[in-house]
Amino acid sequence: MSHSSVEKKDDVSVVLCGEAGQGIQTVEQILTKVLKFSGYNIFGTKEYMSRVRGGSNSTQIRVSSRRVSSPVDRIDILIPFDRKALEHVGRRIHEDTVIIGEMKELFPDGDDKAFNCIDIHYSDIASDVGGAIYINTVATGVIAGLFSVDRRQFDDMIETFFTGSSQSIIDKNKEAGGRGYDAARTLVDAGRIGVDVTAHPDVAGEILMNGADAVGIGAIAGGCNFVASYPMSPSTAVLVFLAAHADEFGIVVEQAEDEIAAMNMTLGAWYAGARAMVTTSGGGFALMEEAVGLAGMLESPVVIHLAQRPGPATGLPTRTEQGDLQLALYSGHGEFPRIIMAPGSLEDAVHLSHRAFNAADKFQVPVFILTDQYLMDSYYNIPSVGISDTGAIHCFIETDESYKRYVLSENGVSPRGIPGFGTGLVSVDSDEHDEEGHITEDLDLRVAMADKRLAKMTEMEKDALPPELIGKDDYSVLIVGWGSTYHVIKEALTMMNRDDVSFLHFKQVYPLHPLTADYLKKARSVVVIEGNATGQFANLIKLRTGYDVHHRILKYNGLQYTVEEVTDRLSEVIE
Amino acid sequence: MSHSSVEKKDDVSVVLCGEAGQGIQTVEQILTKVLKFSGYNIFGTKEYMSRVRGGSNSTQIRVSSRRVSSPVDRIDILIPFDRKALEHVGRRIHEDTVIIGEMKELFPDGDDKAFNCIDIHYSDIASDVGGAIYINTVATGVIAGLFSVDRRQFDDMIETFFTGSSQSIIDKNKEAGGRGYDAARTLVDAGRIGVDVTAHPDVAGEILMNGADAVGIGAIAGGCNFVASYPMSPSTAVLVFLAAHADEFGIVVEQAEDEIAAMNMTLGAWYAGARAMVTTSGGGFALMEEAVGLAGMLESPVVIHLAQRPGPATGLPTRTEQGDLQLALYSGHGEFPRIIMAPGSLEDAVHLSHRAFNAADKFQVPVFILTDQYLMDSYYNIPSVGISDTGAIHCFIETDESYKRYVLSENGVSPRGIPGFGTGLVSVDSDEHDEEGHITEDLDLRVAMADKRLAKMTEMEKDALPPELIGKDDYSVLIVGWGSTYHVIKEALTMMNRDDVSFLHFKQVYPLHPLTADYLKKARSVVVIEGNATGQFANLIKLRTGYDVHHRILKYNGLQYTVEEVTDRLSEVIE
Amino acid sequence: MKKGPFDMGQIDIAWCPGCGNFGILTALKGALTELGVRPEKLVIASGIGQAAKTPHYVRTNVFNGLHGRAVPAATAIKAANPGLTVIAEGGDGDMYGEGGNHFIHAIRRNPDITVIVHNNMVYALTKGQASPTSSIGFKTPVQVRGVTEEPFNAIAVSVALNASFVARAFAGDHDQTKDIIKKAVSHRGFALVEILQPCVSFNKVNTYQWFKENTAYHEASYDPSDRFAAFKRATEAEKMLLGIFYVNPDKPCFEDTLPPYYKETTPLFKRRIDGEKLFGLIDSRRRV
Amino acid sequence: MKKGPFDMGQIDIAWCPGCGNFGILTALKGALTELGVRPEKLVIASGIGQAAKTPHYVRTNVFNGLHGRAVPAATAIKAANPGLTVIAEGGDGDMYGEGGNHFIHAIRRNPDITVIVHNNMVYALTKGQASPTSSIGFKTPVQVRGVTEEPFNAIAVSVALNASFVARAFAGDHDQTKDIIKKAVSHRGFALVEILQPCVSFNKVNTYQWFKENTAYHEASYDPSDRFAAFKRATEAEKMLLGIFYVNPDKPCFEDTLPPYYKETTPLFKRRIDGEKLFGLIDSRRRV
Ligand SMILES: Cc1ncc(C[n+]2csc(CCOP(=O)(O)OP(=O)(O)O)c2C)c(N)n1
Ligand SMILES: Cc1ncc(C[n+]2csc(CCOP(=O)(O)OP(=O)(O)O)c2C)c(N)n1
Ligand code: SF4
Ligand code: SF4
Ligand SMILES: [Mg+2]
Ligand SMILES: [Mg+2]
Repeated sequence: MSHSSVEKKDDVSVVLCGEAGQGIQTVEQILTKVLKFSGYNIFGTKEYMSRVRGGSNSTQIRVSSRRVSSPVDRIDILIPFDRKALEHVGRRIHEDTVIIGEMKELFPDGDDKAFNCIDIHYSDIASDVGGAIYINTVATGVIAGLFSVDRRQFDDMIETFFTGSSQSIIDKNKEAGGRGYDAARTLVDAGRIGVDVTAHPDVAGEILMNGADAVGIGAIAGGCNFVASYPMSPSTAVLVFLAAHADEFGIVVEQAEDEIAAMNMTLGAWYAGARAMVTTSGGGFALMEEAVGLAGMLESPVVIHLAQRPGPATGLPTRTEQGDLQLALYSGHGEFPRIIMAPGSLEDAVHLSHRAFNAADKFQVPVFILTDQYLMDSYYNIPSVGISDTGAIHCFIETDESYKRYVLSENGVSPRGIPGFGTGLVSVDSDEHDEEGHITEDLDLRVAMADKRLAKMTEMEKDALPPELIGKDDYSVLIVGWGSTYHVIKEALTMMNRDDVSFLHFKQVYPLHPLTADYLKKARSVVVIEGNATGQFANLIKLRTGYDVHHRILKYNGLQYTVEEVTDRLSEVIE
Repeated sequence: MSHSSVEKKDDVSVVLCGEAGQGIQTVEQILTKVLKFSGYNIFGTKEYMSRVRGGSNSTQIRVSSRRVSSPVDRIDILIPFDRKALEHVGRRIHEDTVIIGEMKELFPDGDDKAFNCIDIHYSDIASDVGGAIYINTVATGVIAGLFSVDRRQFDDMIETFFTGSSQSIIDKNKEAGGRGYDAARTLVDAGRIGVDVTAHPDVAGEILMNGADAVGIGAIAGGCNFVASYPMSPSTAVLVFLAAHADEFGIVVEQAEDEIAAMNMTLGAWYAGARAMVTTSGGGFALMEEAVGLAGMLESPVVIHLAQRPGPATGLPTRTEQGDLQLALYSGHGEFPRIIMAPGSLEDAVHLSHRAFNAADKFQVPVFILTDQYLMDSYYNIPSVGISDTGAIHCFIETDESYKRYVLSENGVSPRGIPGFGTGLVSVDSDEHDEEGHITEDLDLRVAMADKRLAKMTEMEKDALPPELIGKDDYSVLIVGWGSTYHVIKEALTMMNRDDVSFLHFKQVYPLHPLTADYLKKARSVVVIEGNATGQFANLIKLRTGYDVHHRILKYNGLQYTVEEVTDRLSEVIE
Repeated sequence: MKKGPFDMGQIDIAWCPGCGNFGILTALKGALTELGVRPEKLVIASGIGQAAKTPHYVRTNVFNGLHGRAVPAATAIKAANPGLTVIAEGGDGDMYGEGGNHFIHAIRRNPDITVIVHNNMVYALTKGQASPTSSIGFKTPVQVRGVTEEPFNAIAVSVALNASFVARAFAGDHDQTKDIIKKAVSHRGFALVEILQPCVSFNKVNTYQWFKENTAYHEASYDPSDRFAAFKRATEAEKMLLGIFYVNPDKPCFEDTLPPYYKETTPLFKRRIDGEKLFGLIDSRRRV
Repeated sequence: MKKGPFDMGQIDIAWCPGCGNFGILTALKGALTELGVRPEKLVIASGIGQAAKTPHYVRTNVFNGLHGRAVPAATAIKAANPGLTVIAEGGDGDMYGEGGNHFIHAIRRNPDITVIVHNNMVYALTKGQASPTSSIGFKTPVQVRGVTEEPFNAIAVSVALNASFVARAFAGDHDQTKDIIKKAVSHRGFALVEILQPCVSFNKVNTYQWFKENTAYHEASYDPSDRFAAFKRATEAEKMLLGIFYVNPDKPCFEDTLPPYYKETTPLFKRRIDGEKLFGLIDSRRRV
């Protein structure tokens, strides 16, 4: 093929693919920022292997005239850093995909005929500048040039990004970027390639962040001042975020010796008046389960950020899945209430993380924020995070001498005292206990305490966030989703353009909002879409509402759904 | 009251109650054995506090002409070791209860009018013999005398029991027992008390054991030669049983530093060719969950004896509950199959523990034996354990050089090799892996492997033990129970004597037998009885069969149901 | 006897008559009283076991958590409110078995807490299995042929980890135990007090008598700043030595390394988040 | 190069070019080859981390389990089949952080396994957080102001626990590392080999050069049977010392204490249960 120009598109999917260690992340970070700053709507997401060097990873950046917040299969422009890349994303290359690569590297045998290629001598340029390590900056420049990013802004961005490096490295990166930029401009000017994305001045000032940032910001807004965790992908990003802002916000950030310590620290911290959380994943969370039961018994608030990845066991450590819903739902031995939130968007992630702290404190229960690798690692621009004041609600009281931690109460919640605040004493106990928090073997009291703990469910249900209905009220087909599939299903719905199909998205998956059953019953057909192999949310719906959904669309290969995939698979089950 | 004789009963409920450390357990152990050996059917169960001394504990021994295997509320004869006992079992004392106690100890103010009492000066006799520590043996003698146990046999029993103590201690115990025995005979001869229990010569030679013994025997029959655990009530009894027989059967019995080590050892042991189990409870099991996920990923067989006790957290460590069904069902992160058995009787406990090893090896999945404190600690006589040969089925193969651990197969099971057996190499991996057991990031292979693991469910369902129907086939009311409530519901059913009511008992709770739904649909009304606060098995039924049961009878005060309680509560829900 | 500030009044104590725990309880309450610690400003965190029941018998704030997990809880309590005096208490199984990983890492972390380990060389609450400190040959229903592993030497390990305060006491000696606890609580940093404690029900080997015969105090001239001497005494001495083995006052305290306390000492519960800063942070994401 | 018995052929190794792990892999395969260990009779168990990937690159039996849990798995593998040579391998985070409790208790238990710890003083696979052995001041995205805790001194702790074989090696020195591994594998009992390993991607402080400058071997005359000298060298030496610190051949091996092996050595997989004995046991419950 030789028609190497690109249809003038206003929503361009750029994919960069190469080995770990080749600097794709740098490209992503610089480009998403500078493109957004140029007024383009952007969306960036990545998939990568569990290794530091080698292998084959890819990043998708969508650059668009309208808001975009979900991955597509389609590749409009591919920048392959090595030959393996062509294989790695091979299935997604179609005849309109323009490959902007180094031909001698990609096709040493000249077998480029099947592709629509533009040759750029990345490595020659890079070695001219100072060596192979500049290849990624050259590529960054190519994309920047292609989208006519302001040259000065681009330079500044590189300068900012490499702050801390020597001036010579900064200069070389600027040069490399500039050379790539110029190469792209030449191509554009020659009409060999062109894009038609409209910049909006407002977008330039929008917020750009990923899910990890959003959870971290929400947590801080919720008053989080203590986080204890043990590193585990993909949850570590939140720990890193909070560590970066610990000085500013006065946060205790402790990397514990293991997850068990982390969770028990978190409970100790709440007891003593902190607002504490853990951030963890799969097997790390499994180790915390005994302490989740402890939270249940102590009636301790606690916020658990559980970033899902495919299991069982180590599974695919850097991939995504929605496979830990049941794990969260039934974690901990014994019976006690809990709340599970599952953000669908960055705004949700901020809002729900914030809300998690208040709900935990209000109901004195574990509150989960269930995210996943996809959400953690995806960036896009949003106009605002949607919280206008911090509103961290502190529910503890100042005690007096008559204070009893577990006073039996109608709604199950007893006022929570803090040791050292007031003249009372605060005793909490992992054994079954009396109102004062001391061990009891009074079996009637046991029943009263068990009932008290479970009684909270009533108000927790009333307080549940309702699902969000996207589309018309008088649907005949209802698509149900939860958590991170929000935007991709929403975009697919728009693409499908059918007014008998609506989408019901759950940001709170437990307890379910009381109206859930009503929504389901109105539909002729209900399709649950989720990212696991057994349909865990469909199961939960069946259990709580008795409603057996008609179709389950499931995916569990470690990647998020794409828009095309949702449309395709939906078209298989709805006429 | 002063009519201190007892109706001549052929099913006598004797209750002993006193502090921990007063030797009630000795009484129980001697009496159950000697009474059984005299040809009486016996059933013994205990409830006790989590302390070594003090408090108030009780043991019930039913002595009966017919088989008895469940607790009753009724107390026919009460032996209180202190005044607290009267309060502790107070609710269960009725006008026909004969209290054989020491009046000056029980009623120092002479307020014994409300009770039907026989005064025996236990402490005087004991101090005569050698001190207060012989009180319990005196009481043992009283009961033995009351039931006309052969005097010689009784003496021998004491001798055997105290083997290892000094001769003087043995002699004093004999004397104490004898004095109690004589006192009882005097009462009987005077017509002040009498029982009418028929002895059966066959019963004398029957097997007497408790649930812990039964699980241990079943495990040995299943070829168990490795157990790693960490002490935790009520599961420790199985560890102790296996330790006692370790030399004889060549079993590795390892008390690990924590539950995490125990479970990981168990997986290592299976890998290297052992047949291994853990025995644990509540919070201890919660700590093992990450490794349950590992078993899921490695496709390692493993047997998990989970003896339930009330949670959350430490809860009531020495009490009973059926609260960990969901915990077992959803334990471990990620999605993979498992089997959960729940013995209802001693025979079940033997049979299912045996079966667990074979099923684990056959399907290469975790197999749970879900018992509880009640079952662990209850004794009764049974004619046989119901296994006629050991039939430990070993499913591993000798490998050759082409061996691959995870060969993809239709039914999900790949031949399991053992390192050092054959010329092949055996690689198992907690990451998603290829057929050889090496880390992979091939996402299609991931799906194939996930499907392979889940495919086992099909044959596991076929292989599921059917529920047992007790009563007629054409029931209109169906009572559903699982695990340790088997005998108590069965006896209640007999008492109720209604031929429209049948009882369906599940010994395997997951996967459910395919006929489950059919059984349920035939009933006009279904009542699930279980020992937890939320109806976990009723939930499971709803989830798996879509069937919403009509009534849930729940109990969660830490005690097993009694026959009367089941009848009463059933009569509230069935007309 | 006059009721002290930490006395509970009439309560049912679940320990066996004669248990060494009573001596520890008395010494602990005595030490706290003499130090002038106020019950509302003290937290005792514990795990599960006979020893771990101790805080229920002290009139103060109690965090009775999970078996083996008192130390992380105590560490966090201190970190959330450094104004509290924090003690973590438990048995040898609790602290060295289930909790072994927290034990070694807490020593490294060096929070200003006192860790009191009731070492009865047995798992008592679960009715007599071997613990990490049981002697070789100790027979139990699980260790039917007797323990074969070398007992966990907590003193030697603490010294190897350069702990900031390491001591051993004997429950049978009220005065010196009280004194050692006082020094440990007053010490700034992680302070280990292992207290040898006879269990009259499940340990018929290491009895009061046995401990009396097999322990001895460091001589008055002993210098606890000498790490090698401490190690030598922990590993080589014929008898189990009692008293303070090692003090290393130079280690930074965990709380001092925490961002909230760089500039102020207010406990976390008194703090409210600064909205302006938060919106500043959010707005930073609008810029390049 | 001739293909050795433990070489895998063409495989994609997921380590960074220049990583110290390559040196360890070569030394390990060399040691095993020279010892004449047969691949089918060897098991390498590991956890999760960069180091823990090692067994995938050795042609042998592999048990790649959970982060931190290689040691209990390895212990059980050896106990189930004492005829196997068993190695547990992992990183500093794996073995001393998540796996810390197993580490200390395995030393007490003394199974005949070799534990190889790749100590790169960082959590590499999770992209560069501090590990228990990171130096004070080491900065990472989580430890933004630098590590404040004293590094975990595995050698000193092992000596304090009276481990049966304790050594340290350096990945940059192939010959001596190979030699130390050979001695460790040949040693009967728990053998620790901590190997200092440069991580070129996440540890820019403890580089090859740094290790070269900051390590030194014990002099030839050093006597590794002296526990106290070993402790002194583990804690006091100016440089991190390399070589065998301590050997204590007198401890009983775990496997030797296990009932199945009192009379015979057959591995468990070859055994079948004795029905007669079982029915005897059941019948014993018929008698008094
Ligand atoms: C996770 C967990 N595992 C096991 C137990 C059971 N358990 C309770 S106390 C105890 C050991 C007690 O020994 P120790 O800590 O020495 O205290 P002691 O009773 O001797 O004072 C154990 C194993 C538990 N409660 N939780
Ligand atoms: C239970 C659990 N917690 C956390 C993780 C995430 N994790 C994987 S490797 C690793 C640390 C690796 O550090 P180290 O053991 O030193 O090995 P290295 O990569 O440095 O060789 C962590 C925390 C995990 N896989 N499992
Ligand atoms: S069992 Fe032992 S430790 Fe527990 S209370 Fe009794 S004597 Fe004390
Ligand atoms: S990240 Fe470090 S330890 Fe991991 S492979 Fe690269 S250099 Fe080696
Ligand atoms: Mg103890
Ligand atoms: Mg490391």
